[in-house]
Amino acid sequence: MSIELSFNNEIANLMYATHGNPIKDCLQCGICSGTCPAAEFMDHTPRVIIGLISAGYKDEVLASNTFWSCASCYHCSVRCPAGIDIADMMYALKRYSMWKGRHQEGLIGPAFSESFVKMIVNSGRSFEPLLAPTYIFKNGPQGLVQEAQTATGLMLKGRMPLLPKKIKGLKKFQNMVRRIIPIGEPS
Amino acid sequence: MKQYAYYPGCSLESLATAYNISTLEVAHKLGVDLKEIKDWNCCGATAYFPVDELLAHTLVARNLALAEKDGLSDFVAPCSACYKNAYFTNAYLKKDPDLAEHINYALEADNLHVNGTMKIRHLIEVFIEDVGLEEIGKKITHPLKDLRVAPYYGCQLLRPRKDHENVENPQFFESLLSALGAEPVDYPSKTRCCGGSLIVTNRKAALDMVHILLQDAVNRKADVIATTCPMCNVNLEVYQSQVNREFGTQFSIPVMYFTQLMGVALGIKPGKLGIGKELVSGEPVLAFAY
Amino acid sequence: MTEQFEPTIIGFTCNWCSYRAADLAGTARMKYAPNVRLIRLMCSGRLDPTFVLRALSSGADGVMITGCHPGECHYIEQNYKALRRYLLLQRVLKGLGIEPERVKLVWASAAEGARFASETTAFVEEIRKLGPLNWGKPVAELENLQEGISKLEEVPA
Amino acid sequence: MTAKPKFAMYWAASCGGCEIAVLNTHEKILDVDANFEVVFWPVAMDAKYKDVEAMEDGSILLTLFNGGIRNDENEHIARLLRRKSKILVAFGSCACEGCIPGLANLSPVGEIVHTAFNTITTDNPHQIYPRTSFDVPEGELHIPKLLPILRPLDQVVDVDYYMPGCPPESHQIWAVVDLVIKVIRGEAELPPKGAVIGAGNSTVCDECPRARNVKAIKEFKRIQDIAPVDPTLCILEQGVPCNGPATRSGCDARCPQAGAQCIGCYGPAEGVMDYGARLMTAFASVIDATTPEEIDRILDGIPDPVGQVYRFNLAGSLLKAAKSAWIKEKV
Amino acid sequence: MSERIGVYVCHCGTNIAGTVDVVDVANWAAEKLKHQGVVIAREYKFMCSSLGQELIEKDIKELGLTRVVVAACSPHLHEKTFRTAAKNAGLNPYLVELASIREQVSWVHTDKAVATAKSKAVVSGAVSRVIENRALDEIKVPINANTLVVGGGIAGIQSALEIANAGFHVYLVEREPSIGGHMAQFDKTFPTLDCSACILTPRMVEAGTHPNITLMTYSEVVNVSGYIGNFNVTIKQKARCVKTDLCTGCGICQEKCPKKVIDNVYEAGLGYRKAVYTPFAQAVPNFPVMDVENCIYFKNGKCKACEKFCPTEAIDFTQQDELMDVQVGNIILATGYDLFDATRIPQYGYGKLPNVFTSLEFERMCNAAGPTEGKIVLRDMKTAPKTVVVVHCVGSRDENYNKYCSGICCMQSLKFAHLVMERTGAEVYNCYIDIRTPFKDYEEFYKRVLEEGGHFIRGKVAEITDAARLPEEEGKLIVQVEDTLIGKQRRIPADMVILAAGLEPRHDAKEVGKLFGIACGTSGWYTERHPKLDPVATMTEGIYIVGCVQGPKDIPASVAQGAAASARVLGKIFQKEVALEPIKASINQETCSGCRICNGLCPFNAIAFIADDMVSEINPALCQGCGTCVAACPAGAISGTGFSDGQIMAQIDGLLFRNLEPVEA
Repeated sequence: MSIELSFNNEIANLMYATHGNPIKDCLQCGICSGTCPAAEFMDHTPRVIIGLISAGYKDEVLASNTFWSCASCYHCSVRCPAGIDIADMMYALKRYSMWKGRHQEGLIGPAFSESFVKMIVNSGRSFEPLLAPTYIFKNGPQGLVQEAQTATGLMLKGRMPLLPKKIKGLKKFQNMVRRIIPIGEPS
Repeated sequence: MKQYAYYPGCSLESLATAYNISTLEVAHKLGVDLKEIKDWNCCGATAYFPVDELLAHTLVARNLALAEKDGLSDFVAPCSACYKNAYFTNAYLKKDPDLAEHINYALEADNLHVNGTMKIRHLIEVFIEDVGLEEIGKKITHPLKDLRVAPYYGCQLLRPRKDHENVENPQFFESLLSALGAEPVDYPSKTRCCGGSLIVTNRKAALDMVHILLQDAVNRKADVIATTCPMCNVNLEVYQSQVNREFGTQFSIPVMYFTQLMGVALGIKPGKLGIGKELVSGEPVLAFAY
Repeated sequence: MTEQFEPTIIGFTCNWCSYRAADLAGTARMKYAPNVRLIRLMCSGRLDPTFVLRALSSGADGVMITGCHPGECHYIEQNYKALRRYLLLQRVLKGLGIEPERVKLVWASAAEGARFASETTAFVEEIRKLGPLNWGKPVAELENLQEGISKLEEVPA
Repeated sequence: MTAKPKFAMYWAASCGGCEIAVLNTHEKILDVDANFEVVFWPVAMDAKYKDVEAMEDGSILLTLFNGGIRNDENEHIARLLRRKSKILVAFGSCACEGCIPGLANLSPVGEIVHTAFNTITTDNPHQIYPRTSFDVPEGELHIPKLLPILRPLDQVVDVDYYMPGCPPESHQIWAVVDLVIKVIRGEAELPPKGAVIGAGNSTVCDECPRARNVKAIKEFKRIQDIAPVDPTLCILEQGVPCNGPATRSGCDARCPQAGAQCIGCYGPAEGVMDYGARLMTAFASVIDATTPEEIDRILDGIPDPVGQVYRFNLAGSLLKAAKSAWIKEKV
Repeated sequence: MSERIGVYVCHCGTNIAGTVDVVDVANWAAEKLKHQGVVIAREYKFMCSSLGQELIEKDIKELGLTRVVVAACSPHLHEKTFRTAAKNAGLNPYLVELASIREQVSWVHTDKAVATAKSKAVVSGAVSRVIENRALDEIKVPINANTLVVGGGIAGIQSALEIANAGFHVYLVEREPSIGGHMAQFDKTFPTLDCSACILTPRMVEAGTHPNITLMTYSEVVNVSGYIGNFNVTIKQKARCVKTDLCTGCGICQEKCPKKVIDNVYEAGLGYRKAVYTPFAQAVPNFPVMDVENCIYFKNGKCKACEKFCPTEAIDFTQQDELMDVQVGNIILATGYDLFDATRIPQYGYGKLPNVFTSLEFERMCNAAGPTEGKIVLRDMKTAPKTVVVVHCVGSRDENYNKYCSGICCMQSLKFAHLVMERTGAEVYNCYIDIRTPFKDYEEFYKRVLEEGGHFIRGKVAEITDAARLPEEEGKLIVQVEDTLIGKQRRIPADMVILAAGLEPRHDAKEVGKLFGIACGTSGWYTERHPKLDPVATMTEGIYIVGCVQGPKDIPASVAQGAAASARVLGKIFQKEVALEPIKASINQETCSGCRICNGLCPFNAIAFIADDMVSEINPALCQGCGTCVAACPAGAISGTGFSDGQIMAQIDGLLFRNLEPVEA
């Protein structure tokens, strides 16, 4: 027999280190959403998301851009009167939607995170210069121009090494990663 | 002399080289011995957690393990994001044995083992707590007289830790600036997020946040914004032009690493502090010192 | 022989919380292991380690000490004193070669009849696993003695 | 003149300190000779067991028996002297409660033998162990057999009085001998059987001159770890586990007066069933903490709890006494 | 002599007999425990029935029983019943022992054989124990008819008046120069909006002039000893520097005093007072006190203006603090609450942003006798606000500060909203999590404020800044909050913000609690004997708690508790004496070594150390009988009645059948 986990518990289970911090305790006071610097860019405020989770509205939650708009500034987390680490919960939601492969169209976040991790797995280091341009097109043509200007500016200031660094013990490093997530042999 | 395990983090090797060199210069001047961790890896900033929490912790743990292996007690990160990651992974390792077990299983593959016994410090803590403001004050040769500095704490230096003397209105950065002879500016958004982690994924939101910060700092007549984190720095500095374009503003306020300001006050040559690498020139700041 | 070992356990309860918990377990007709025989004290703070030693030395295989939850003591804070004695007593028992698990401290409020019942049953099981109180394996000691003595005998001249 | 009453003293499993303590009564020792006929005292004079066996039962008035029962010889003489004596006194901590030799009860006897004859500090290349009997041209020689555990005198024979201390204070010894002399002269009454003589009813603190307050200990330390030790303040209050509060008075608080903590050689106070239990509550009571973690941290300051609370009393303790009974049944 | 014991096994219908072979148990006891002195063992359908009791009484009389064991239900049910029965038959009630074979055996076990065996053990334990029982007599102590009331707020005043009016004497002790407490600072009281002063002042005056009340203001309790009926209380009368017997309260000294001091207590920092002052016009008593911290004379030895002008020469700079002892039988604690310190939430800007006020400040502002004569204005003391935001739950219902709901803030905030609208016509926004209006006419008041046009935003305020982003925000306070009902983050520009700060236990509640031997709960409020059935009594006999010391509550509730406690006190007084359970500990002075280990163990301060004899002593009336000291005495010098070592050791042996005669193998 299998037990049907409530959405609420599914998410809680995704918060490993904080032991599924108590989203059940939410009293819907809204201080998180009142605090959130990115609130106006979210289709649901963080409070609503918690409400939706507790009410089991999985689809609505996965369809929202809220957690992808979270800047992980943890301001909500420190102010929450119920002691909920909301930012951490946003991460959990990101993981959830990535694993389910379900998220709002046209979001950069998911793809970004994925390639960011790929890069790190392949080199052991992250490398902004590579990152940023990959996604400029998402910001439309004039975004491209801006980015280009910024980039050249940085280049001239010698703040953009041309080649990404790699760590020495890369092989072992990747073996280590393999023990947690299945990654293919590095190309 | 006490030795610290130094974890520069990726940005300090590319966009934030200035932070790195100024850090090392100042540390040297103050007799803080920073020993870079051998073959450290990226801590994942804010981009791992969306993929796999355990992996995120493991990658951080690897750096901790490397540092522990050197038998040093303090792990120092100049980047707030790196600091926050290290701080919490370390804390969880201590209080959650089976998390530690999972992680160590993975670390085995790299012949490493982590105990979570390190004390995780942000660079600014080390200067303020270990060296001490008095000590720093003694070594000041070029006080930053009348320089109005907006101290920018950002997020992860303070949060989600709640045990700071005051998470919402901290004062330690201000007191450091005063020790340098500068005039700290009290402005409302010193702990407000700059949107660093959104700059790529949600440019619009990020620029809006940057805009608010710059506006507040400028409204309170700051000559310069001082940062404790490469991410914040890049956001506030590199993207100023884009903010101006987006909101039709004319910001051109220098944004410097606190280590650069310390360096100047300690009489280190600007060149050795990476001053000149910024897009919004820091020259005006130097005028106060020389 | 396969007959399972039925431990004899002495339980100490405080008059205000745990004894009432036992009463509640009764009125609620909860079933639990019959191996524990209770002694009522006014407070877990009354528990003198001598009682435990006496019980163990008079044939009990285990001792269960119960009291109000920390902070809920009828006498304000006396159950903390019980806790301190208990922790030291366990260390001493260990030193004497008696499994410290044979003495267990359980907090149960007057409302926790169910807890009282389940903790009791659980404890009985633990003791059953440990087997009869064996004075730190004296049988082994006797063998050792033979061996020691025999050593005394069979030494080359 | 009528024959002097007979006096005997015997030394079983003990260090001999008790005998020295008797000598420490100085010239008073002569009064013993003056008032008693010393019939058996292996340390002081030559005597044969068979001579004692020859005496008629109850012919010895006073026997001071020191030492615990460790081997079959001890046991034999204990029973013998019991038969022959009117007043049998368990003399000194070993006879009363096992004392230091009693600590051996923590280990199986085989292990003890092994340790004694086969450790790094013992050069025993041929693994030679003593034998309980072997032949010599003159015939077969025997040495006593070790018993499984050491037992205080009263676990073997019926004891009239107990005289604690390691060793008993000389002035106390004299007081007791003096008392018996008075009794002989009909000038005094004997205390009720089973009484503890040559000691007080309270505990060492009663005689300790140190100032004491309400105690709240945040850390237990060894005395050598605190410098300087306050010469006027209660030692326990200074964080050193001092056994004074639970140890019978009578020694004039010698150790605390000399600046060291009491280690408990006078055993439990009047009416106490288990000495260690009293110390456990005593120490537990002064701990100033409420969380198990904190309490455990503080308790770590007592590295050897058993040695701390049962140093002199292990063989006499409730559990070990029960154990000896248990073993008797088994053997 | 050996005891004569009767054992009575109850069937309790089938409750016991259904699972336990009661007959077997009785026979077993009669036979196997004979050597212990069991002379009769009976079983009976219902021991607790009158017939069952008669059975016991009869045996006591006819068989001359000296001990009785009843194997039946839990002692908590019928111990009293059987003890009384014994008493009726002339046997000391404490020589009866109950063996619980229902709650602990028949109801919780199913196997009859096992249950019967366990019952035998329990009975055997009780028999061995009862032999060691000793006859005990209830301790009766006379009740001193005087009462001490600590705290002169409305709750304390109420208690004092109730008792005084009943004709008994009361000592009313108040820390501040005047009684009245927080209520004296308020303007209107919800929900009826009648003027606080109008209803409180008469009570204050009554208390101040009542022949049965000794008013001790500017005083503090420094020591409490004794026990119910016989407390000895030491009170410190702080130096007033004013001879109260000469002072007429004319107020000239205050007039003439040149030293202005910000009044942080009564005026909540909004107004000023002099160095010699009465906190407010209607103060009771109305003679002033000298604030030596600020008095110029005490600073530099000059001035003495007050002395010069005092018509009755009542000023006395040489006055010293005085200690006095009073004897009382009961004590009522009404020490009230502290207001949550709003500066602990920096993001609300209190102390930094001038126009952020606390509820108390606002109360003073509304008060016609207050610093602004009731005008609602900004810090500049003139500009009237056009928009006011009231922030609810400041420091309440919040893991980071206080977890509990402060209860009164909702109604208070509604009152503020009403007053603001009434007096300034400004727009008022209430930012709340939940509006809680549970009591009489409260919800109606909420309705009224809604009708008056108050705005309500459901959301916990995130932060308050003066950093404008939009033109309309210029020069305003901006309150950032999510309007949870529309799911939008809003920034509300306002001229004035009122923080409805929560209630907190007094900063020194813990120490004061120790002084009186009562405990604080997890949130720091004093713990009542029972949260529902005994809310004003405490675990310490003769000490009661009323008003906010027991938890946040409004005026009606405080007054009700004040009255309730005095009823309890009067009850005790009329009893003239109280009976104390004879379960007590006592110290054998012979064997006590004066090690003082027990001294720290008694939370009721029952153990005293007598330095002269170097021994400790227990006050039987203070002792609550927990037995902790008995278990702790390293010299075994402390013994406890009712639960003596002998009784418990015997019971252990009995339970383990060590009391049975050794069977010869």
